[in-house]
Amino acid sequence: MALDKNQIAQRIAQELEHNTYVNLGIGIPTLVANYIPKGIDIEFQSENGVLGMGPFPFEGEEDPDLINAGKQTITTLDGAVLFDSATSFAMIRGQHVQLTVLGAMEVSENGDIANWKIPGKMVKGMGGAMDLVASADNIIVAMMHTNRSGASKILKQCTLPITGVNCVKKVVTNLAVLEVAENGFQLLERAPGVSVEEIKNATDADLIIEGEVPEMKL
Amino acid sequence: MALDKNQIAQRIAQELEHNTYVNLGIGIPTLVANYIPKGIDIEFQSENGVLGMGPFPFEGEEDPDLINAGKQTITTLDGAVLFDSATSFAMIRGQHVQLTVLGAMEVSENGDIANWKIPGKMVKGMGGAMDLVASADNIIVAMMHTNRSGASKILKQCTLPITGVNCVKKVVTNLAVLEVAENGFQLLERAPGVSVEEIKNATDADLIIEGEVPEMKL
Amino acid sequence: MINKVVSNIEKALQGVESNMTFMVGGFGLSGIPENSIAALSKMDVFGLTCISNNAGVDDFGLGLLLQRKQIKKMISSYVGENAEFERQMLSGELEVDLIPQGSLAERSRAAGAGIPAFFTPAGYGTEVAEGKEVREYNGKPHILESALTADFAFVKAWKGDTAGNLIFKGTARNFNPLMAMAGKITVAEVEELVPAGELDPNQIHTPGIFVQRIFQGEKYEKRIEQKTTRKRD
Amino acid sequence: MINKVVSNIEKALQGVESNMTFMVGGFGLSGIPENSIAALSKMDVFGLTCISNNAGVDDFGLGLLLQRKQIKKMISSYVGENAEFERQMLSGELEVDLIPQGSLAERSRAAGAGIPAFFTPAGYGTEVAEGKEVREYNGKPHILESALTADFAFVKAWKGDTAGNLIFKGTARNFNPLMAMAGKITVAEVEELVPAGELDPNQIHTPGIFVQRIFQGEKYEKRIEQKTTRKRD
Repeated sequence: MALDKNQIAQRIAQELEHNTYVNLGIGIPTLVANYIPKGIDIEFQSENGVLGMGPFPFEGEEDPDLINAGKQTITTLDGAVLFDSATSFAMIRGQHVQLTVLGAMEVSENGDIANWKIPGKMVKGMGGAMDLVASADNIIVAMMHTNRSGASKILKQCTLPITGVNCVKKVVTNLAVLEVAENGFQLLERAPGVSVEEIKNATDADLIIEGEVPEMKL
Repeated sequence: MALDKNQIAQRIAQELEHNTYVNLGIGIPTLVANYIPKGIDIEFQSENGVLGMGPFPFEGEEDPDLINAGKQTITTLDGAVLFDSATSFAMIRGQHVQLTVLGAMEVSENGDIANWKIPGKMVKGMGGAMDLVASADNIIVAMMHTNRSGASKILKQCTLPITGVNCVKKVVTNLAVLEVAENGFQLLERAPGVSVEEIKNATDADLIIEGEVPEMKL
Repeated sequence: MINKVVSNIEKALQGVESNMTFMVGGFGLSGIPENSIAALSKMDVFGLTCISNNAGVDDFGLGLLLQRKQIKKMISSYVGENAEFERQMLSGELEVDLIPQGSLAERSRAAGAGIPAFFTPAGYGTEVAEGKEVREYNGKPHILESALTADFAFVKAWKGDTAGNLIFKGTARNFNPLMAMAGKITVAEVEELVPAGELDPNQIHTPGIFVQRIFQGEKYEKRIEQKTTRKRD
Repeated sequence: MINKVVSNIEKALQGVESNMTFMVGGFGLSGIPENSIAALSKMDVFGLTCISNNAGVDDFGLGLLLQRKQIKKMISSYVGENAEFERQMLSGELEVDLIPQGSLAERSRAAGAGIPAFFTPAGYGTEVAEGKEVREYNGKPHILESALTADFAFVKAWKGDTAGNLIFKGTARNFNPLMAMAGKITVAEVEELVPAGELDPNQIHTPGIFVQRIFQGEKYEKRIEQKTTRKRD
């Protein structure tokens, strides 16, 4: 069965490495914080100026001066730091933040990502996404495999204005885990109960498939 | 009679404008702080990371963590701020510091200054001088008119490696106040009792002299 | 000490004119200069260019200036919370220049720091890079971005002193210290204004040299855009 | 929380090798990493390139490494207090690259901030500009300067916590926060090491993300170079 959003986050959490700094985008990526594996120390950075983000505050304890980049009220953990936007992007651009997890509208087989604009329809802006994808060593995309009208978001080439080139390393969707390999998308894992055939059918780009494709373990 | 170093500083202090930030170099410029005219509010910046410098500390109250760019122990005044070297030079390069007073080995008639190196003999380094002279709107040089061997430091062209080009606006020496005008040095004032002829004789560059040259008032 | 205090908002906004470029601090509605924005929204200044990470919401923040069509052009990174904004943009009434958030921050700082241009990897290969110089460093293409200046910068701090020194709180800091550096005239409003000497000189975020005018704001609403909480166990 | 504490100076210096490039914080002798320098001066590492605003004095600071001829090249802005330095430089034993102080600071910050190059007016028309690209901005020539990186950065703070967050005191801050950003491995020594959570998150100068190792230093001498005082009235 295809994963739900929480399960996508849960699978991505398995990619977290000990003692690393991670930036989580809005939407599914935010959920990753709920599934940090035991024994793995992570600090979450939010590009509006906080490192060491904690869970949401208890009702009544929200502080308008303490939000994340999604404008949600947050808390901080011991060891947290607050800083200005230039310092925040110094951390990002300077590759001190090792992993960025973000959503996308499209990902192409050379690792391009589009997630900021639908010409003539939706122009919310790139926010920090362009800096993030141009910088971090490791970029993982969390998204549904297809859009609302059922079209594949995994493409040979992006059709929407792109956010960054050659940057995505891995994509985790409700159907599969894909790696952006040198020659295109390599199918690494299937969602439990989802067949390779089903994934192929839902995917516009060609898939590189080597041997048995294992099911994800959640 | 030619001015002494304190009198040079005293004359330069007359150039200070109300509500401005000023960087004083090592040597004579440091003495300017002793002669701030009444009613003129000035804050002194030192490029090692302090704004709002006060006088030297009382004996026994020196703090090794509080020095100026000349490595002298200092104090701070109410409203002072401490900051890192990048912020310090942001203030300087960004022209937030309006006036820089510094010493020189040579000044040329197009406003070039040399004060950091004597090839093969003395190489102390430019410190912050190159940033300072390339940045501030107003640069005043405080120095003796001639060097130890009696040679003019006011030249048609610098002979030593320069610190900056076209930057000096005014020079105050023990003999005269000179402005770097479009066509060369204009003699603005004479030291009390020093004749125009004496200044001409001590000066390598041509002097522009318009009408009577008044004596400095100290 | 150089005193930066102005006695009221009128004096703080003196010199503001139509067709000027303003920088406005804040991220979303957090850390925005509420008093300055409210006052500007009541002045007859139009044709403004506003540089701000976001554009407020319909009835708060820069949304107030958008409602009165005072803004000709927005330079922002993310503008997704404002229906009136979207309407004006799609109809062509409002010019919009969207730029990466990190470049917005760094370009503001650069202006204040006397750095006219710098290379960044952000935006390479995208619309943002169109017409910009590309150069490879460390095997990676970078684009040349230039400093962003403004006639006025409006910023908001938690505490400030009479010398113009500012301290921010939490994530309300965001773009405020950078825009403070970049403004030709920087107007700071603070929740609490104290005499010079009361703030620890080691703990000041924005040195007063970057601030031309300071005043104590009032009636801070500090609206929360996304109230998210968790349940107590 | 990511714990950055190392239990002793040996672990702090693990991986240090001959021919590496080090950044060393401090201005004059103020804010120098005394413990790290002392330990390095006892190790058999040679052929070092040291990036530091100054070069210490004969028997303290980087002067200790110069005495043992561990340094092959110095990148500094001002080196006027060290007779042994001058001797080695004039004899050609020591390579010296002198750069403007503001460029040294900004180039360090740039490295840490992922900015590979930027334009600055400092040094235009001088030796410093030789071979560098010149471009005019706002009617003024600027030169292109590049980021400065180092294998190790050694910095010294007043207080630090186990997450690597640092707070500096007075003008001992200087280059330390910038070099902390630039080092591939940044080793911070602090006068007082406290548990994470004890420092106010609003008041941290260097976020722990820039620091790889932290330890509490000992026996700080904090030598004063120019003791200047005034008389009591």
